[in-house]
Amino acid sequence: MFEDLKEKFDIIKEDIMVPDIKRFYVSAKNITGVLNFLKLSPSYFFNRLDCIYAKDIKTEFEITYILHSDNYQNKAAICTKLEYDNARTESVSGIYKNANWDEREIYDLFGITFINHPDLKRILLPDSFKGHPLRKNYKMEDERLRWNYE
Amino acid sequence: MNSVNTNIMEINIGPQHPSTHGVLRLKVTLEGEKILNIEPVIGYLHRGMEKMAENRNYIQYLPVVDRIDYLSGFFCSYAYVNAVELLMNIEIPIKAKYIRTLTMEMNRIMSHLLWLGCYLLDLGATSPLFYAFIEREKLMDILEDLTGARMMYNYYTFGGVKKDIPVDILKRIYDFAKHFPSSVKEYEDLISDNPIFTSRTMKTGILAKETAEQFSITGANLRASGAAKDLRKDSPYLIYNLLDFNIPVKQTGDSYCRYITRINEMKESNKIILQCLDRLLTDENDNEINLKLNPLSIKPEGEVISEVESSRGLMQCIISADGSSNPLRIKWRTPSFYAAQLLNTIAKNHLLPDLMAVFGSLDIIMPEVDR
Amino acid sequence: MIMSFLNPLKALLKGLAVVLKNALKPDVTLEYPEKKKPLNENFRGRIKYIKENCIKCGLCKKVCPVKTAIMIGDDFVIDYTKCIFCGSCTEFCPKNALIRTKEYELASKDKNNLIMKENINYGNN
Amino acid sequence: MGLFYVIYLDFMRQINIPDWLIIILWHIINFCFAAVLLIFIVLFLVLFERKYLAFFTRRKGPNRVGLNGCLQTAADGLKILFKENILPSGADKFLYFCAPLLVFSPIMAVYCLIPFAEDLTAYNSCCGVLLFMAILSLPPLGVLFAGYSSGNKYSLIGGIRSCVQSISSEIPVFIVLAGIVLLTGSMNLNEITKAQSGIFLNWNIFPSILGFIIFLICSLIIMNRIPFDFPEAESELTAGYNSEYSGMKFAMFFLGEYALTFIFSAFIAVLFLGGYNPPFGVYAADLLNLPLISGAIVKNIEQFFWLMIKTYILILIIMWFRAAYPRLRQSDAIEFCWYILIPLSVFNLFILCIIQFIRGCL
Repeated sequence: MFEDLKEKFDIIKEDIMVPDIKRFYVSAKNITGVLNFLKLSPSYFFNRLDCIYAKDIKTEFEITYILHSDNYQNKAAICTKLEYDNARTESVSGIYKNANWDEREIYDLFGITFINHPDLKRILLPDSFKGHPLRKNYKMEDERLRWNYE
Repeated sequence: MNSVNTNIMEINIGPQHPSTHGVLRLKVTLEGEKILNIEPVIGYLHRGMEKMAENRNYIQYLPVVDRIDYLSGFFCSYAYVNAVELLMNIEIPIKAKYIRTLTMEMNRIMSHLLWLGCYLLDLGATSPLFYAFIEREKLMDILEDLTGARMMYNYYTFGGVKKDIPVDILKRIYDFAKHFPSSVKEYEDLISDNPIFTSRTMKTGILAKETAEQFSITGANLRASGAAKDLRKDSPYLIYNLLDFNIPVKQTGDSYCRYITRINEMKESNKIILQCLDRLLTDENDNEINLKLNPLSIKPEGEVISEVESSRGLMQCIISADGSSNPLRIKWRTPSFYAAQLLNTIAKNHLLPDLMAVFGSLDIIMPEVDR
Repeated sequence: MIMSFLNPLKALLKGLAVVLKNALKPDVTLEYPEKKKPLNENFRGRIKYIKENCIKCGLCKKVCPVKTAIMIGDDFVIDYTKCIFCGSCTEFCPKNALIRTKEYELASKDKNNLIMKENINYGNN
Repeated sequence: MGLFYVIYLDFMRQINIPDWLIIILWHIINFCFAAVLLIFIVLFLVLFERKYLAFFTRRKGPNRVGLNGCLQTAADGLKILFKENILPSGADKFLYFCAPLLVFSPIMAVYCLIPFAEDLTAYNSCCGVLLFMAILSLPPLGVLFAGYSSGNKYSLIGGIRSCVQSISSEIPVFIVLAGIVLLTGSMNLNEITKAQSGIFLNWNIFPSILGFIIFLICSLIIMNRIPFDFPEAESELTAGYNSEYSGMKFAMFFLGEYALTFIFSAFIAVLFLGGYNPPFGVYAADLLNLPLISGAIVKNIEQFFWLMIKTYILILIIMWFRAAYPRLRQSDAIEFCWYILIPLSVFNLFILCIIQFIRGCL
């Protein structure tokens, strides 16, 4: 099914998310191209971006885009890896409008910058908040809030 | 002296405001009473649900999950429990599936009833709130006797449900389900044709199908725009493929359609409840409800997407596990988060009173937006 | 033309009738402090600790979602200011040392009343 | 003026009080009577509405203070007295203090115009109808001042809404009133009532049923009640024009609103439902053949009773609307006033002209 995607773009890795969702790893510079292709290409029609989530795997960040196609009733996941320091990638809010807040959330909680994002600022946390709490190396400043009883 | 633009007024609605359903803040730009721009500001109810998961093992996180959407906690609970079950590759007993379906549909009715009452309260009518809450109270009492709590159920567990449903509770649910359509009829009599209600809701907040798809809107909001998309039909989970129910769809996508869709959805949920009760009441020998897993032995590995059609739309729980006792990362995809984003698009160029009518009709609930 | 005028009128009158019909039904108010709803045994209220049954296995602490609510050292402590009454500890307790009670009126003027503390250091034994 | 006045005059002259003082005292006594009565009626109405709405929504309503909650509003009033008076920093002080008075005092004033009974009219003006409406056009101004002066945007919107709707609702009211004046041939409220004496078929509601409905709708707008309570629509404007008010100043708005509900209902009862006339034109006092003075007193009490009954029936209907209906959009309501109610009221006036013409011919 995903043959022409593999032809057109450089797929670094491919694996399967439970239950049976194909996940493709692409390089960060390709991400808008891949999503645009998957959205518009008649053999996929991934018309909905379910969500974007980031993941901190100690050495680098992983951003996963979960796409859904109403036409073919299937899902796909596109994953891209970003380096830990100065993580930045292209915004996809021009392709899927709901990515706007998703990317703001990732910026807020992980500190990943999205280039060309219309309104990149903190969303869940207050503007005065320091740090990005979902990073694994994040330490609470307030002693009382830390889970330190063990 | 600087010239001040006296036509345009910026007004803050919320975070403490009677009709923002919790703590949403809207920065609204008005010209007269016409809305030029809305900027939703969220995060006042952020509890760090995703961060909490990293500090807890799987069984510790389970009671917390109900709090993501406290009006319909079973959906969150199911999404999480199902995600772990998928990772561990276990199949739950058939009776547990029925019980989960039953309780989730009860929860959907409860959530819609609360929405109905609060929406009409937003529009200024007081009585429907109480009528809806009277019915909701019956369901809450039933669920309290079943699970031990009124909203934070903590009833599902990995591999099934925690307790069997006693027959007397099934009978109470049956009584409720038999009586419920007449209550819905009453709400419809009171509200549906009322010219004041229709003039407030019809032709306001029109959400086109294309816009809904672009903004990843799901659930009743999408179905009111003419797309018959429901996860329960599209890729049935639990026992939904064995049940007979319809997906209510409306074409126009205005606030009124969303209201009608939700009313009809309650009727369909009621039908599902009756079907589940049929099976649960007839088959009394089947007592296996739980696989009895050791709670501390749950150490799955892999990455999973678990989906559920919650009362507000598509809810996803994405767990990325690394084989330790704590999950590496849990992502909650909550439908209200995307519906809140929609507000500026569909409520623009309306009048200030319409903002509340449109906002209420989207059924946004803040704990779900902020997590 | 006339129907478009009469139908809304009919709906308005129907609304009045529905409200009136409901007014004739009995009240549903439960006058709380005087009358209370009967609770069944599943209810998750204040947790009762039975010292004799406890084997100090620490499972309750391991399943508690609010990590600081249950502490086991010399004393067995349940901090009700933090407890979310999820019922996990009573559920997983292997010897029934923790039991659910139906007590839910926990409001107190003294915070110490909300911290249950029991010495479990058996000393010589 | 009436029997009471004659008795009063006799009594005062016997204790040698100069004539000018007697007249001033008479008005002061009347006003005090009206004010005290009004406060009690309003306090009762607040409780009554809460109980009544509770009845519709299957609740019990306030039932803790006093026997079955009967002292609830007294307790609330006491609480309001002890509340801190807050002056918002951005407020226009003078207007901020004036506004509650401007809302409350006209409502008190029009109270004197209502003929509660034949001899129980504080001020029997020859153009009572006109005076009533003229004085009642002041409270929207007070609401506008309140909205403007509190320095709060919600209040401002509420104030402006109140102003806008008062303009659009008063025009149909005046056209309907013209019809009533045409029917009864007088602007004196007492005369209007007397013109409707006899059995209930003589009431103005029968020739002018359309006018009655228009008047009821417009009075809902003037009273700021659901489905037309735009100036303080709490789901949009939190509390509208009175969001920044507290303590007694808030109480004035609050009581003023209920007082207005009561007075306007009484006004409608006078105009359309025969005022203090009993529905079958028979007084118990006449039937019992009581002597002159006690007979007059009993008759007055009876008339007061009948007016109260009619007023409360109207209030019950108005509150019933509140239980059943949501709030309209203001622009719709104003359109409704201009496009439907004003043409209808002119039509109503036309019908009344014909009726009056036919009556003249007979």
